[in-house]
Amino acid sequence: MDFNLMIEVTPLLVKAAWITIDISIRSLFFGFFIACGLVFLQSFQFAPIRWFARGYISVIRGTPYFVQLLLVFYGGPSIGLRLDPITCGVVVGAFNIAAYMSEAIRGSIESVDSGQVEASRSLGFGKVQTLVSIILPQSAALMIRSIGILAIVLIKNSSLVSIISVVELTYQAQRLIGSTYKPLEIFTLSAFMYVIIIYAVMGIIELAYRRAMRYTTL
Amino acid sequence: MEFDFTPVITYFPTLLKGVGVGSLVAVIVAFMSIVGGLLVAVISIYINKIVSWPLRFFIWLFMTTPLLLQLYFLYFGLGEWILIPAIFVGILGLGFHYMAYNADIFVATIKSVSNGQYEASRSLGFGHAATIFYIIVPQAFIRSIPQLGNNMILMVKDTSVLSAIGVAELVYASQYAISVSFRPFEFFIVIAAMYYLINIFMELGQVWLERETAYRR
Amino acid sequence: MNTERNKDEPMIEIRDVHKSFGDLEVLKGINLTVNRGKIVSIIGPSGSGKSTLLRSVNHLEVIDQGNILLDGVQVNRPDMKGLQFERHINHIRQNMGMVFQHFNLFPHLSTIDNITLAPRKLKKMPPKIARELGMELLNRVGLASKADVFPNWLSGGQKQRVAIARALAMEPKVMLFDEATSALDPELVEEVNQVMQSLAEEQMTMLIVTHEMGFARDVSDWAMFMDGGVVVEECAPQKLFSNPDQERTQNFLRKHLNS
Amino acid sequence: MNTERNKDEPMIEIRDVHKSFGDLEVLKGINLTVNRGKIVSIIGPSGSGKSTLLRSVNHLEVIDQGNILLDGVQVNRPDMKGLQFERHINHIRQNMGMVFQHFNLFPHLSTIDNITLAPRKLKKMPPKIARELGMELLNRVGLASKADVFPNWLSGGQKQRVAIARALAMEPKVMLFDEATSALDPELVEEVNQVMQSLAEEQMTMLIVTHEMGFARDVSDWAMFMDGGVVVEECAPQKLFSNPDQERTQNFLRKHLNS
Amino acid sequence: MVSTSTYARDLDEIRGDVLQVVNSGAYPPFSFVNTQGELVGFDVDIAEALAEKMGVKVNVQSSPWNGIIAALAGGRFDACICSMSDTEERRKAVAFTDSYYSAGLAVWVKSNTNDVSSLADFSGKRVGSTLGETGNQWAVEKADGKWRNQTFQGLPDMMNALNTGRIDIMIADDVPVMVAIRENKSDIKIVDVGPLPRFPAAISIQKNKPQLLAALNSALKEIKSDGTYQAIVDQWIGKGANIQ
Ligand SMILES: Nc1ncnc2c1ncn2[C@@H]1O[C@H](COP(=O)(O)OP(=O)(O)OP(=O)(O)O)[C@@H](O)[C@H]1O
Ligand SMILES: Nc1ncnc2c1ncn2[C@@H]1O[C@H](COP(=O)(O)OP(=O)(O)OP(=O)(O)O)[C@@H](O)[C@H]1O
Ligand SMILES: [Mg+2]
Ligand SMILES: [Mg+2]
Repeated sequence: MDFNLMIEVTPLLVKAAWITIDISIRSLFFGFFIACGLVFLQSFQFAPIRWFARGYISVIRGTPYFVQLLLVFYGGPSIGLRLDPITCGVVVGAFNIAAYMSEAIRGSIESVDSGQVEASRSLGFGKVQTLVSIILPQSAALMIRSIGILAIVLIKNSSLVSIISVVELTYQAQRLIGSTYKPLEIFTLSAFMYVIIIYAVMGIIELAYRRAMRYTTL
Repeated sequence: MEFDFTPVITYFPTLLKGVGVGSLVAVIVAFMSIVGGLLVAVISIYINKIVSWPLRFFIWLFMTTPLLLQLYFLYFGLGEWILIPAIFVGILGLGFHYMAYNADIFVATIKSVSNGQYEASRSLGFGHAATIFYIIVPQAFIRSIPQLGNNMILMVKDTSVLSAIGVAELVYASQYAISVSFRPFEFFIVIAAMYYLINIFMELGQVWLERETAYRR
Repeated sequence: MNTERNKDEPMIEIRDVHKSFGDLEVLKGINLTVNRGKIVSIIGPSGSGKSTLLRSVNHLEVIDQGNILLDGVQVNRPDMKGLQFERHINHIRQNMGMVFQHFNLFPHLSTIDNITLAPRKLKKMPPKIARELGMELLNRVGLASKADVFPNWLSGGQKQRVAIARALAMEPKVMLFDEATSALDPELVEEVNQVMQSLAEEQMTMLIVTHEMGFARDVSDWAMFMDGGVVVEECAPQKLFSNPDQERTQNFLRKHLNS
Repeated sequence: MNTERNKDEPMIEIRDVHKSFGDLEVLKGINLTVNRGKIVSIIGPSGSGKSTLLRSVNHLEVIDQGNILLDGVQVNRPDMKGLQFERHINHIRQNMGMVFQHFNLFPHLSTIDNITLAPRKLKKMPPKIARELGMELLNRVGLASKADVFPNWLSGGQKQRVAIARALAMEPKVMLFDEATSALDPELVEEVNQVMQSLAEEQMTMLIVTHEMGFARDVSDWAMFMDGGVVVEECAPQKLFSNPDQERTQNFLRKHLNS
Repeated sequence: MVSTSTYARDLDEIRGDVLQVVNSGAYPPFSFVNTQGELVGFDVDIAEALAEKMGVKVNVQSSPWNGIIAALAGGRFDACICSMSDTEERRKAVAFTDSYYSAGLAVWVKSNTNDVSSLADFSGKRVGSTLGETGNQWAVEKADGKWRNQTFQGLPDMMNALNTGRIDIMIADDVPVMVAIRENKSDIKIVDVGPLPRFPAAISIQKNKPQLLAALNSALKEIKSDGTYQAIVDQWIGKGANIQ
């Protein structure tokens, strides 16, 4: 192992890692709200709105992320949507992960016993209040787990944003390997950074999960 | 930009072969990651923490690092000692990767099965293991279907990462064709359509499973 | 006098209600009127549709045909849609307490929170006052000591009593009990009986599904026997439990009539 | 004669059993012996520890002190560990059917599968024969038409009957009923009573927790009244329900004694 | 379908702005990042020299190979100065300038390998090439079932595979490999298996940008004639090397 090289390139990789974190956090943040919107749309009685949400989820989950990136980045300008690469990464990332997240949220909500909903509704609670006071506390554990996985997926998938020339962690590592011919050193270093980022995320998930499990007395 | 789909037609058989390879990998990985994920979840919940610790560390490793790096380490890193063919490296890497994700889901859903179910089964004389197998796991599985669907749909598209180690799946096939023809968007659109087709089948499967299990909750 | 007149006002009206699950017709045209401040018992064999009828009154099952009225207001409103119906049904349900056959307590909330959640959120009752109300109700059902315990730690009878207290906390006009006393011992049944009588005096209307014939006879002003989704017989409980008209009723109550 | 002798063999022995949940001592030294082929009822107020006692017999609650014996074999074995205890307790439990207060049917299995799962997997009964057995049991509880329906579609009484059939399917030596008839109407209670009598004639031993005093009186050979975790009184049901010794029992049964 | 050419411009528009140039950034000595994180190399210097002659400002960026083709087709960049081989097929999709150097394929094996001296010796061997490059196309077309092709995402991967024995033969452009061997003292040697195709490396731009094409071509002529070009060659490829 060439430790001098590793020390030399660390600042470069840290900078790239920051871009990875930045894109991921922003995508996750916006993606969560879009996902909630999608879940909400699916509860509409007016069928075409439901179909729209289902169709969106189907198409977004069905097509590769990098194709979505390329189409928005290169197709966007022709409809007046000229995004810089990082913004494009955030936007596409958010709209992409939202489709998966809405399914995760829906699944968690459906895992709650229907008797609980009935009991709440029979007290006169509306749908929203039932969701907030009864369903969410009981489905939080599963929801946190499944959204947590998606957060991790999002961080890992942010490497695909390099295709629109964003220099994030993976692409920076590949470029440095291209010039130094030291794959082991550089991959180890970048793997280490991913471990730190994702481990931190896993820690947050675990804390949130433990909190949520307090409610799930079986 | 004008579109010219003639190169796509020329390379269509190669693309189809790519779909075939990708689907084969996906099917094996789906099986491996679901069964393995269940095993891991069950072991880490029910078995002594010390026994399951190495396993959890292994899962943790696959959870925290990108698939691409895992494949590189398995393919080139292990290359110093053993040469595993690329496609097996791909199946192993993807399999363990999604095993970790699925295990995480199963942990949550297994814990959400009420204790009364466990007791009812034990009181019939079923052992701990048999109870988990016949009673807990099926109920947990039913609750996991939407999240599993998510994971498996992600997984199908992640088969494209295998192109990095030279497995000739769909994206690999198209990369070659693109570098010859310089018609990227035409190919990307066709790739997207092909993945979407696969996805439709998977979604239909999920909808069917959800409907079949709706009254078993 | 005024109260007397009030007592004859219909509070719950069930008119020709039909309900099927797939091919299985569970309710085949049920009619029943419950007047304000009255206690009406529904008895009948297992699977005869009692729970389904009660759930229909609360609109937890959407009926296929017929009408249900609460205090003159139609509960099922196929003409209403979306938010409008949502507001309508929430309002209706706030006036209707329900105790479920399987209790359906909220496992993530302590006993007192199970009871006070609705008043706090729906009536904006301050937490302190809500807690006082909750403790009062818990006292009434003899569970003051279990206020901060979670439902999973409760015995069957304790759960049932919490479910009753939860439904009462909203001070509804109408209470629907599905097996209100199935998990209760004779002493508690007696107590619940007294609670019901005092509620009836306060003009609360009650519709009760029960398997305990003695309880049905003692507590109620009117009794209905249903079987196979139809009303076989309805009359004053004294008559139903001593001298029913229909042979089916006689058979069902044979054991009870003999004792 | 041989049978007579057998009848005096103790089948379940509960000796000085103690059990606490945290600070709450729920069982404070319970003693009870149930002989082979006998039906013993446990009655008592809500929260007195009846379910806990029954669950302790099945080792679903681990007792803190005392011993429980099934057919001379000790159930709780603090000396055994891991797999050894696992084998031991599975064997014990196969000889002990239990009907839970909340039924705990398996929601992912149809009615018939709920019943036949244990015989198929534990006794390696061929599916066909298991199904025949299951249908026979379902017939016995009047639910043959619901064989392929899932538990969520059953009414309360139907669930309870399936739970009984499920416990019977393993042909245990002993049955533990926690509120065996709480969701059943008088006709079905009568039927269950008959089923129990016929089982007792086949030498099955039964321990029943119930709130229905009439049922307890009619069905059982022996009755025990417990309150606050202790046995207040135990004797023949005729005596307990007509002329109990203890004042506590008299109070509890007042209503019943008066009628 | 949308037209995406709105972004790439012809020369008159670039004049008032910046010439956007792209390369792969992982192809030393032509384009790579040094350990300070700067994008440097032969292609970068050529781009800067050309811009100077054309009198425009320039911005050189990098993008992964599969992104480059999309970027060019999608018009996010004005020119790709990325050691791209000029082939007949590609000309259908993009326009190429005159060649700015000539890349030749070469065959490489481990130093202790002695049984490869002609194309016939390839039979039954595992042959590596870089996915999407001309070497890969050549190997795929020539193989015809006689040998097994294996592909890699980049030269480092492929050299690693040759070193660890995953492949027996490697086909790649000669200059980058020679530089890599020199820098890393790898245990690899070149073998002569007869004439292999050479491809002119050219700058690719979008079609229908005649002014830009003409300007690039004349700037290219200028730097070749005034010695700027040879200075860049001397710096990156080797003193006095001739790669035309
Ligand atoms: N969701 C459902 N889907 C299909 N069938 C159902 C459903 N719910 C109830 N049923 C059936 O409808 C019939 C009536 O059920 P209901 O719960 O109203 O009976 P019940 O009179 O309350 O009986 P019990 O006294 O046993 O509680 C039963 O045969 C039951 O199997
Ligand atoms: N897991 C537990 N944790 C703490 N307390 C418990 C737990 N289970 C039961 N208890 C308490 O133990 C006492 C006895 O409960 P048990 O279920 O044995 O009563 P029971 O006699 O069966 O009453 P019921 O007739 O109402 O079913 C109750 O006060 C109950 O709150
Ligand atoms: Mg019912
Ligand atoms: Mg109990």
